[in-house]
Order: sequence, then C-alpha cells, then structure tokens
Amino acid sequence: MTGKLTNAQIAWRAAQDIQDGAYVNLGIGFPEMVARFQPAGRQAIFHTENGILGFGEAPAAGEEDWDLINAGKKAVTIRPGTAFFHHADSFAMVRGGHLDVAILGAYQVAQNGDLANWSTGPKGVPAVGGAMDLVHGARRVAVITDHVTKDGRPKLVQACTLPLTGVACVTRVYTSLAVVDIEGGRFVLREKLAALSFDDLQSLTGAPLHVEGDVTDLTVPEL
Amino acid sequence: MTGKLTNAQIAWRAAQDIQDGAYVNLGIGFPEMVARFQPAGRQAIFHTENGILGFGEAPAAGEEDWDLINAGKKAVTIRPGTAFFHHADSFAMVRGGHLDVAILGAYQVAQNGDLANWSTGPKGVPAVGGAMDLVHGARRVAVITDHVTKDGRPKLVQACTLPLTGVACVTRVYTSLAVVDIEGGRFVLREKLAALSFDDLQSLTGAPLHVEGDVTDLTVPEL
Amino acid sequence: MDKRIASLADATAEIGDGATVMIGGFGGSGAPIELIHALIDRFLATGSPTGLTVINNNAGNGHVGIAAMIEQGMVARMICSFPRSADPVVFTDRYQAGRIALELVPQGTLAERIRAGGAGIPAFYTPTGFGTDLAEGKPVAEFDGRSYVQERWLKADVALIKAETGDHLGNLTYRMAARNFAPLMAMAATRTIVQVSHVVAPGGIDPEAVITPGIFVDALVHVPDPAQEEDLNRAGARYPEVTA
Amino acid sequence: MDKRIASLADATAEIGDGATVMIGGFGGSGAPIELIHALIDRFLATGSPTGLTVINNNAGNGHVGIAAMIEQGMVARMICSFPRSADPVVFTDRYQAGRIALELVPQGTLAERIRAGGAGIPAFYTPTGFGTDLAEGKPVAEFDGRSYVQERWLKADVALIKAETGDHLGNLTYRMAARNFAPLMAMAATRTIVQVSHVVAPGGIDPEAVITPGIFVDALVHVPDPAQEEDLNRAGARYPEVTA
Repeated sequence: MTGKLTNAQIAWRAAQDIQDGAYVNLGIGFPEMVARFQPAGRQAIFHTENGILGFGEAPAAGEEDWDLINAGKKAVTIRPGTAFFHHADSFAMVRGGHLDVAILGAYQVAQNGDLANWSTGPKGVPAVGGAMDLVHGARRVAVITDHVTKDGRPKLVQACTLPLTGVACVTRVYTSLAVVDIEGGRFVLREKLAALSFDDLQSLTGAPLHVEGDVTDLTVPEL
Repeated sequence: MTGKLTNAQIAWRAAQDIQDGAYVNLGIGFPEMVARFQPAGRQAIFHTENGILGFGEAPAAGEEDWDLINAGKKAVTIRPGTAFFHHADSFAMVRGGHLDVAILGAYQVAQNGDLANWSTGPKGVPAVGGAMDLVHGARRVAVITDHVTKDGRPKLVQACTLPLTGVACVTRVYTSLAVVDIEGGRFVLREKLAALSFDDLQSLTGAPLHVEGDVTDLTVPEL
Repeated sequence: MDKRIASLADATAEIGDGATVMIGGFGGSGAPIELIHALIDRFLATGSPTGLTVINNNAGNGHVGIAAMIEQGMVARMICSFPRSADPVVFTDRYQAGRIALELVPQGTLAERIRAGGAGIPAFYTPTGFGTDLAEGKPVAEFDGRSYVQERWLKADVALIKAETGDHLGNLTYRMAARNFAPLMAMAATRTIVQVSHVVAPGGIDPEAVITPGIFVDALVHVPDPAQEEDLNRAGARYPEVTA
Repeated sequence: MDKRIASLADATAEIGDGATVMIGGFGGSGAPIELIHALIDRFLATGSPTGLTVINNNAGNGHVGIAAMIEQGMVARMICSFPRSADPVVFTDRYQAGRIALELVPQGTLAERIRAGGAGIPAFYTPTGFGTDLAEGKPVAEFDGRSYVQERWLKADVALIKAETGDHLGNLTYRMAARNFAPLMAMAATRTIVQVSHVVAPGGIDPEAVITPGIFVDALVHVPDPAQEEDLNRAGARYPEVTA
C-alpha cells in the first residue's frame, strides 16, 4: 500500500465537517491537530475537559502560562469570549449533550460503533481521562485514525477485542484511506482514496463495508 | 396559663446557642427573628436558599433592591464577605451538611424528632419550599415554636398527625415554656420557666418529658 | 457566531403548544418579565402557545409575569416548590377549581433535578423528602445505613431567563440573588433564551467571572432597564394592561 | 471569624495516618505544591502522615508534589483518572511493584462523585463507563430506554487546594484553568485547607466573583508566589532537594 493520507490530511478532512460555531472537544494528541484546519469563515469553539471553553492556539515558546493548559497539558491562550469553569461544570457540558462534536483517536472501532481507545490490555498503567465521558456525551462522536495498525491489522473491526471505551458511540470514522459512517450496526463507506479499489480497502478492513448511494473520492490538499 | 415567652424571647433564647462564625439558615417568618439577637461578640453567617451567604439585615424602607432578597422574599443587604451562588450550589451547602444550624418553625414535633411544618392537610395549596432539604442537611436542626397551638393543643407530640417535613431530624425545641432536647426517641427537658411546675408543663406536652440531670430555669430578658 | 436576536417577539416565536418551559426567578428576583410578556402577546394575537408546563420556584404573584400567563390560561401544569406569594390568587383559584395541575417539589430537589437534566444525570438519590408524602411512589434505597429517595432529572424544551450582562457568544453574568435557578435552567433546556440588561462584545466579560458559559445559551435579547416584578406588583400592575 | 493560619506546618498538622486526602490540580495547574511539601516535611520529621489515600486527577509528575509524596512512601492508594504524565516513573514503578493501589475513575465521573460528596448526593447514575471494564460490579439501571451505571459519592477527610485570592472568611477565586477540581474538593472534604497567593479582607472579593464561598473552607494559608509544578519539573527539581 503506497498512497495513504498523512495524519495532517486526516485531521484536515475531519475539520471540513465541523460547522461554524460548533462546540468541539478534540482528544489529546493526534486529534488536537484538527483545530489547525478550520475552513476559512468558520470558527469552532473548543472545549477542554479541564475547564476552558473558547480557548485559542498555543502561545509562542517561552510565553506559556502553565495555569492555562488543555487536557493534554499543553499551553493554550485566551480569546475574546473565553470562559473558565470547574470540572463538574465542564463534564456537565460533556455528559449533558452540549458538545456538538468530539473527535477522538482509536485503537479499534467496531461496526456497531463500539470504541476501544483507552487501554491496550492488562499490562502497563491504565489511564482513561475524559474519553469515557466524551463518547457518551457529544452529539456526534467521530474517530480519526490510520486505517490499520502499525503492523497492518485492521482497526475497523467486527467486534473490539481491546477494553471498550464506550458502547455503540462512534458515528463516523476518518481514516488514512476512507471516510466510513456507522449506521444500523454496519460500516457504510462514504469516501475512499481514488487510487484504492473497493476490494483492496475491504481487505484492509475487519468487517464488511457497505455501500449506500455514491462513494465519493476522498480528496485532501497537500499539507 | 399566664407567663410564657413572647416570640422575640423564644428567638432570643435560640440565638444564645449559636456560636461565633456558625453558618445558619433561618426559616422564613418567625425564625428570621433569631438574627436580631446574636450575643455581643458573636457573628453568625446567614445562608438563604436563594443563593446568598453572609447577607446583612433589612435595608431602610425605600432602600430595597428586589434582586437582593432572602428566602422569605424580604429585602436584605450585602456585608463585607457576602457571596452569591446559584440554587444548586445553595442546596449543596444545605444537603451536603455544611450548615451548622437550621432553625425552623413547626406545627408539630414528635418525640423521635419527626417534624411537621409544611402542610396542614389536604385543603389549601400545598407549598414546601426548602424546608424538606434543610431538615436533612444542617448539622443541627432546631425548632422554635409556641409550646401549644392557638387552641391549646400540644405541638410536642408522640407522633405527628400532620404531613411530615422530615423523619427524626429535630434535635432541640425552643418553646414559649421550655427548652427540650430530642435524644434516643424521647423528649428530654433541659430548661423550663421557673414559675411553671413540671406537672403543668407535662400536661401541655403530648408525650412524656424526661429529666436527665438538672433542669435549669429558662431565663430571658424583657425584649 | 452571534446569538443576539433583535426582538422579544422573534426570540419567543418558536415556543410551541404543550412545551415545557423553565422560567428563571425566585419570587420576582430574576423573573424575565419582558420575555414572559412577549409570550403572552403572542398568545393573545395567535392563541399559541398554550397547554404549557411551567417550571419555576413559585407559581406567580399578582397579575404580571407567570401569574399573567396563568391568568390567560396558557399554563396547564406547574412544577414548583412554593406556589404561595403575597398575592397568589391567580394560581390558587385555578388550582382549587382543578384547572391547573401542580407537581410540588422540595426546593433543593427541584434545583438538583434541573442541574441533573443539564448534566446528563438521569437520576440521583437525596435524603430530602424521605418518609414524606412528596416521596410517595418514588424508589428508595439505603446507602451507608441511611435512607434516600431516587429523583429523576428535569429537562425542558425552552428556558426563559434574565441575566445582567451577556456577550455575543452567550456568556452570562447575573445580578445578585437574581442568579438563583437561571444557570441551572440554561443547562437543562433544549433552547435557552436570555434577556440581558447589557450586551457586550466577546471579551467584554472577564473569563473568570462568567457564570453561564455560552455553550448553554441559544438566543440573547437586549432588554435594557428590565421591569422588576416586585415593583410592578407594588404598583398594582396587570398584564396586559386594563384600559378603560 | 478569621480562617487564616500562619504557617503551612500548622495548616497541615492534623492530617492523620490513613487519611483520605483530595488534592487539587490537573497536571501542574492548580497543584498546591507548598501544602504538599509541608506535608512531606512533617512526614520526614515525624513519620506521619502515611498510608494515605490520595484523590487527584493524576498520579504525580517528576519528583515534586504528589510524585514526591508517593516517592516518600506516604501514599497507599491513588484514586485518579489519568496516572500518566510526562515523567510518571515514580507512580509507575510502585504500581507495577504492587506497592500502591489504584482506583481508576473516568474523569467526569471523578468530578461528579466529588461534587456529589459535597452536595449530599450518595449516588447517581451516569452513562459514562457503561459496558466497560470500569463499570464492572457496579449496579446498572435503565432510564428512558438507555443504560446507566450507578456511581457513589466521594468524600475526604482533608482537601488541599490552591486558590488565587482568599478573604478571611474563606471566600475564594482561582486563576484560569487552575480552578479545575478545587471548588469540588473544597465541598467534599471534612477539612478544606487552602493555599492562596493573595489574602484580602472580607469585602475584597466582589460577591459576584466568588467561586468557592467560605462555608466550604476551613483554613487559609498565605503562599505568595507559589511554585508552578510544570516549572519545577522542567528544571529537574526534586523534593526534598538532593544536596551533595
């Protein structure tokens, strides 16, 4: 397999589906990259679990204020309209269904929307953070991920084998090869790289890909 | 029966048991009077259900600000150190056991501490307000009341016949004739008017009054 | 993004018959009189909305605000803790005539049920009301040897609240004890409509001082110098005004 | 009433062996480093307190603050959501050696359990964690066709938190995202001990801007210019300092 999207390109594609004025939580790490690619003329309002709504981008090196960080403990900045609040209010926003979108990473996503993204099993120190709250709170839970694991195994699967983060919670997956919706317990293919055949994509996917209506080309800019 | 305390004198007696710095909620109506009689050198901090801690006395007539009221909808004032908060935080203070004392009125108090003070039965419009929360929240729930009803029936009873506000919640009753503790499901007499015999007091009380140790004279100033 | 709406009529236009409406305020403090009266205007002009369930601490006072809504026959049901007031005649008459339903809720339970609705907590346990008539029919459970009542969340289609200052994003501050239920109701309603005495641009409210973050607010109407319910009632006001 | 205490040592003197201690902070923001280090000083001088259960979002970073408490062997058990950090070696080593217990709690559930402890709510239902390993053994219930997990309140003997400004009555404000868990922990602990960067007389904080009302605070220690955990870790600090 040669052609596949970079992480930046996956993040770019996910960013195109975020509406102007949407309240958005981006998971720590790779998903944070989505904020860089907001389409011109749209401005999402970003939420972070540790109690900030409407924060801005990272400050210049040396300008960090370590009381002003995001859930990934990276320094952020204030914008006009920023609000601070405590952790219970922050998760009232999450659990209460007030976020429009949460975009998270994944180890595995099952065709019924089950997500595994917090634990690779009994070894190591388990750490869950806010992921289990986010997957049951945001109105739309999307995943961005490479289509397969580093050793080539499918991440889109019939049933997760790793410990679950949430049950039947993911509705769309943006991968390095395709955009796949989860509807009625099935993967529904919406977009794929033009150079990739359906059969090749299916062979890299651990559960049947269904087609309903058009499958369009997954087109992203060089980044 | 001639000698009995006025409402002001009952309130005065109850005020003597409030320590300096105590957090206190006074029920609407008669109990509000307790605030007037804080002993010199002591300053309680008053809480009102509608979201103020540390408010001051009523403003002069004509100086009212109707956004600054207590639970009885009477105008109050700000003091140095006042804090405003919303209703859920206000009742977190109540239910969470953060108030030292709540002083409430009563229709009936039973010897096991049951309180009836919100409804006189099925007729009329029922209204409960914050009373049911206060009786299960404050560390000490005291009642101030005339010893008997207007038609002479006992208000301290074996079991309440009116709808309950709370179960086994009252620990002390200040009446127009006596101070009575509730301990182990019994009324324990602590103080009574000197001119009143134990037997006369018992005859005005709907359940046995027990004596443990001294019964002292209930002495209050002219007010 | 700009959540400002030009008129009270536009702000309240989409509230439908049978809606559940949370209305901020404790007695008169925090009562969004202008929003309520705009809703009455619409009802008088169009016959809608009616059959409403109204959630408020009280059930109106005098003949303005919620009392005027009830008097016009717009309210089928009240959920409140204290349906008494200085002048409760409007609610009392209809209640005793069986023309309005009442769900009586202890005040702290009312506040917590609304917060739970906003926070995604479908049920919780409270000691409040255990062993009383108001807990009848509700599940009870024992924790650490003490008995508690299970209470359910409260949500609404719409919240009508009054705030002091709002920015275009819907961040809000309140004025003294007028805050009361408003921040909770803003969380628990599908659509939260706010009348604000002052409007500022984003950045005009200190981020530390925001009480209701804009995520909980859908529409903002500027109502400078709002009426105070208590003042209206002391002046014997009625809504709509009775003209000779 | 005046809740000020002169020294960090006095403020932390009564925390006993085996106590449950909530400690504010999310990562380094809001971490009450000086209070924690005062507790370590006492442990080094007297051998107490030890066997502590510590509740914090994380489990320490580097070799200061909570990590230093763990490194000294004062902590028997952590209740947290995310025991990873830039330098988690202190916790990780002890955990993998079976020398410290861990109760892992989803972050929103952790926050809500602490709030519940402070608000007198012994249990509540949340969708979070349903169907996952972290809900194992917990009661589940269905409301309106959706499944939820029952979670219990969390309380503590002591809360150690950092605030920005405090008045003599214990009213507090915080600094930006350093607020995080502190207002909740202040509610949920029997004794709440606060280090504040600025002390003012009552009236020095706008009543509208108070985040933690004084009723939730027991003791206030003035710590001007508090250390920032992140700065300490970037400088490679250890507590106590290793001297040659």
